[in-house]
Amino acid sequence: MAGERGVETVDMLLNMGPQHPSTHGVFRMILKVDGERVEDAEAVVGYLHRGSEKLCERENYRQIITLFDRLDYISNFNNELVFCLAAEKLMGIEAPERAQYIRTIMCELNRISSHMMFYGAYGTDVGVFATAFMYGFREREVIQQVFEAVSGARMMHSYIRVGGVAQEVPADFVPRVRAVLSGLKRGIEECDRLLTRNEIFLGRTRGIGVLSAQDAIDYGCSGPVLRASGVPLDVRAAEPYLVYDRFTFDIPLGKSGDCWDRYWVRMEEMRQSISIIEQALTQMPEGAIQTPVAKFGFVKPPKGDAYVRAENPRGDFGVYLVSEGKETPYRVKIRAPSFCNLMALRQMVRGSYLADAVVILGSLDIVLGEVDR
Amino acid sequence: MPEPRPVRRGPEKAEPVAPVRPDAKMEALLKEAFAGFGAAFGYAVDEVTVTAPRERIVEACRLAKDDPRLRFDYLRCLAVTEYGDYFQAAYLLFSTALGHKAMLKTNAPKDDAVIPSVMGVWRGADWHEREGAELFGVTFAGHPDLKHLLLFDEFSGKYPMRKDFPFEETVDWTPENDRPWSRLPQEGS
Amino acid sequence: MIGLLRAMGVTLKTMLRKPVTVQYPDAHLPISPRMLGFPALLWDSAVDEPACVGCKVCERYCPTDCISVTMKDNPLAKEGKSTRRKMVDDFQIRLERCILCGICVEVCNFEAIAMTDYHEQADISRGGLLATKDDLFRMGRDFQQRAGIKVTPGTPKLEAAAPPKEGSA
Amino acid sequence: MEIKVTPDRLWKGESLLHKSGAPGVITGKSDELIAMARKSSLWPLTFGLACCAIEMISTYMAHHDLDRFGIVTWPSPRQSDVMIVAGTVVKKMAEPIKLLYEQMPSPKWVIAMGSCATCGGPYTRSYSVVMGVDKIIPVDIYVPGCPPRPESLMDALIKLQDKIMREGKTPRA
Repeated sequence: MAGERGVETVDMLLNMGPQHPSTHGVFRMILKVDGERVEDAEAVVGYLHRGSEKLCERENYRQIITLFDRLDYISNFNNELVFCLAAEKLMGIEAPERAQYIRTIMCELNRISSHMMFYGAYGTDVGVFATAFMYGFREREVIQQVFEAVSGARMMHSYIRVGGVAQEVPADFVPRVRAVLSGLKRGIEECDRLLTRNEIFLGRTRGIGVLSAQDAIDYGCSGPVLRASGVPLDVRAAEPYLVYDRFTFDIPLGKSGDCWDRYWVRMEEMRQSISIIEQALTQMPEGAIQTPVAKFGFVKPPKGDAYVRAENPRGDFGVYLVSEGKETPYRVKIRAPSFCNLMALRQMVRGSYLADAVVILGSLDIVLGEVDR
Repeated sequence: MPEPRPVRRGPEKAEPVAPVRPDAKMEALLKEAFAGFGAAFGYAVDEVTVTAPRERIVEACRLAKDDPRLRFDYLRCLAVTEYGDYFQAAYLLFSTALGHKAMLKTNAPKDDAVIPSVMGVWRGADWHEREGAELFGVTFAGHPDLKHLLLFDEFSGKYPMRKDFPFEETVDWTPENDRPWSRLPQEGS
Repeated sequence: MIGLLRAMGVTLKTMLRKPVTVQYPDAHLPISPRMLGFPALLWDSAVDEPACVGCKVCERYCPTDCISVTMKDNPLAKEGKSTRRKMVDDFQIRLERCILCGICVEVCNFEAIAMTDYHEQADISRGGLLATKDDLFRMGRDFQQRAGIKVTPGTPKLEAAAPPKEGSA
Repeated sequence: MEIKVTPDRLWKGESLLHKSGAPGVITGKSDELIAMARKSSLWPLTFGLACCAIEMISTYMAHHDLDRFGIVTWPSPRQSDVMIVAGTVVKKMAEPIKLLYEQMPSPKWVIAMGSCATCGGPYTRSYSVVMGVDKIIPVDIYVPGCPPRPESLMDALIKLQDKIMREGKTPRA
């Protein structure tokens, strides 16, 4: 085709990934570029398709928790929680109150650690090579040590059970979490100073990858991506699960739906999570941590289907569970937030500069483990 | 100093929680809205399910989205499930404006596994449908680009999520099937 | 100018801060007492026999099928020295496939298996990652000594926290 | 501070270097010296597949800091020596991994990190997972664990350095 000055131009196809330092895992993007402009983008996923949903059909409810740990491998507690909530919903039971508080605290801590991971990775995407990563991981490591003290594992906890949690928290749990929180407050401030108002960072992210509220809803986006576009949908507030209706917290909303808003929403969410944890620590009652059913793991939900969703760090993580009344579920469908957020990538990347494609992808904060399952 | 083992056998919650039932108002509303569809109604714990015939599923979805009383503008999930001799697609809906939820379902027999695509209603149905098509072999008629999403060409014609697709056998390590290259000096590739 | 000074101030402050790095081969990050390392078999030193009776429950519940167990009659039981009528004949854990979930410990009725703090088990061959019965007892005894676990038949199951493990540093 | 002694089945603390009398002077065969140079600047390819990648990143970061070992990540296979396969290798990813391995210059080493890369781990029964990266490329060190702690990975790297020294000592066939 002839360009403006009568020069013949051809569209170039540019392949990014599956091994690319800035694709956050094994993700492939085929970009159709016209000079520096991206005309179209096609996401190719499936490089980490491990067949978790199929494997769930042969394992019992206790064993499946280990598979759910490995879906969104940055927010393991949240994943376990959703599956356990789904099974509990089908069985019509509820975890004891103390267990619910422990779950809340762990999930919110995990949200912070996940956003810290995002902070580091996003800094790298924008060009602050290792510095942001170093700061993000310094905070993350402290949280992981708490996780290890509670569940015994740094990442794959298998701590939340159907009907409760696996074991009582250690004796020094409350003071320790409080100490971690006060450290985190300082850490978040430091991270904030490093990046948030940085002029180069603003230049790279302001007005880039704008997603309108209408589009975000239409694509089924959720989590910070949706809220950055100004839609106040947070499952913790819209359909309170656990004990979230007892806490007061804000839902940070973006204005324009650009990359900076998505970043800012996450930074604010960390502060909100800290406040939620503080409230939970004060309110946490004594008592049992498991219902009798959780002790032995012989979970057999009655026949039926249920859908449960919860607010993961990446958005609205849902499980559609179909049971036939056996020891293994009949069908588990996982609605992964990154999977749905990634659908909107094409819309956002179109028309932007090539260099911004990485920034936009980074701002979605995808985890391929749950995109591909 | 060993940390004492905290053994706590506190009072356990023995009384069963009252069964969760969906909102009666929602049920009445759905029954009224989907009156002309020949739809069946049911429950999925706390949600009302509406099973519409698959010929009219797009129409039903559009109604669910556009009806001012329902306004289901957010597709939470689209799950395909294989039952005995039919496939079921469940459309899990949510309204961001009104904050309520419902479940729409439709069935397709196995020998004619075609369900009309709802991509025209919610663009978010795109990848869910592609996934259902490659894992279960359900054709979503009208989808613009129904190619492989998660799998690759080797799986063409094979649908791993179906119940008759076997699991792999594990291969344990034995000295015979060990790969001895780790003990050899490196060679150029 | 002020910005420059402020930046220098940040640099100076960061320079004077204590590093968080742990010098690994010499030191180790603190290990939690509950840490899930590779599982190992415990030894009942009162009767001087393994606590495991080879009931295969862990083999059935292992999500990755990494355990294989066989059972035999216990010669000590005939002599009346032991209350265990059966004992473990062979026990293998394929550490390569173990995902450290702790299900085997949870389901064990005899307190015979425990998650140790062993985790640095890299090897140049997959064969080295096949833990035989002897390996497991060696790991288990070492861990038992360090953590001070005593196995007595008939004790209630571990309720909450695993006994503390001797991490370093 | 107590020194953690890891149970080591392979090498029993064999001294690999010949120390001469003068301080700071090491003499050895050229192969050994080359091996020493190689082992002291291992550049792993930044290449994370799944969950283990997070622990791998943790290892590079402040608390563990792999730079101390002369290990610097490199985003291109053309200049890397080590490939740390951190995560599940699925069939769709097998070809790209092979390609990456072939792009790396020799000598090169591969670490299979975590049980997925070693043998499929929790996904051995899955229809789309390669049961161990050693089905497609040669592996030098297997690290068990799911995911291995950063210390396990560092231990594996130290063992790899040992192995490189041993390769330097053994004459090539």
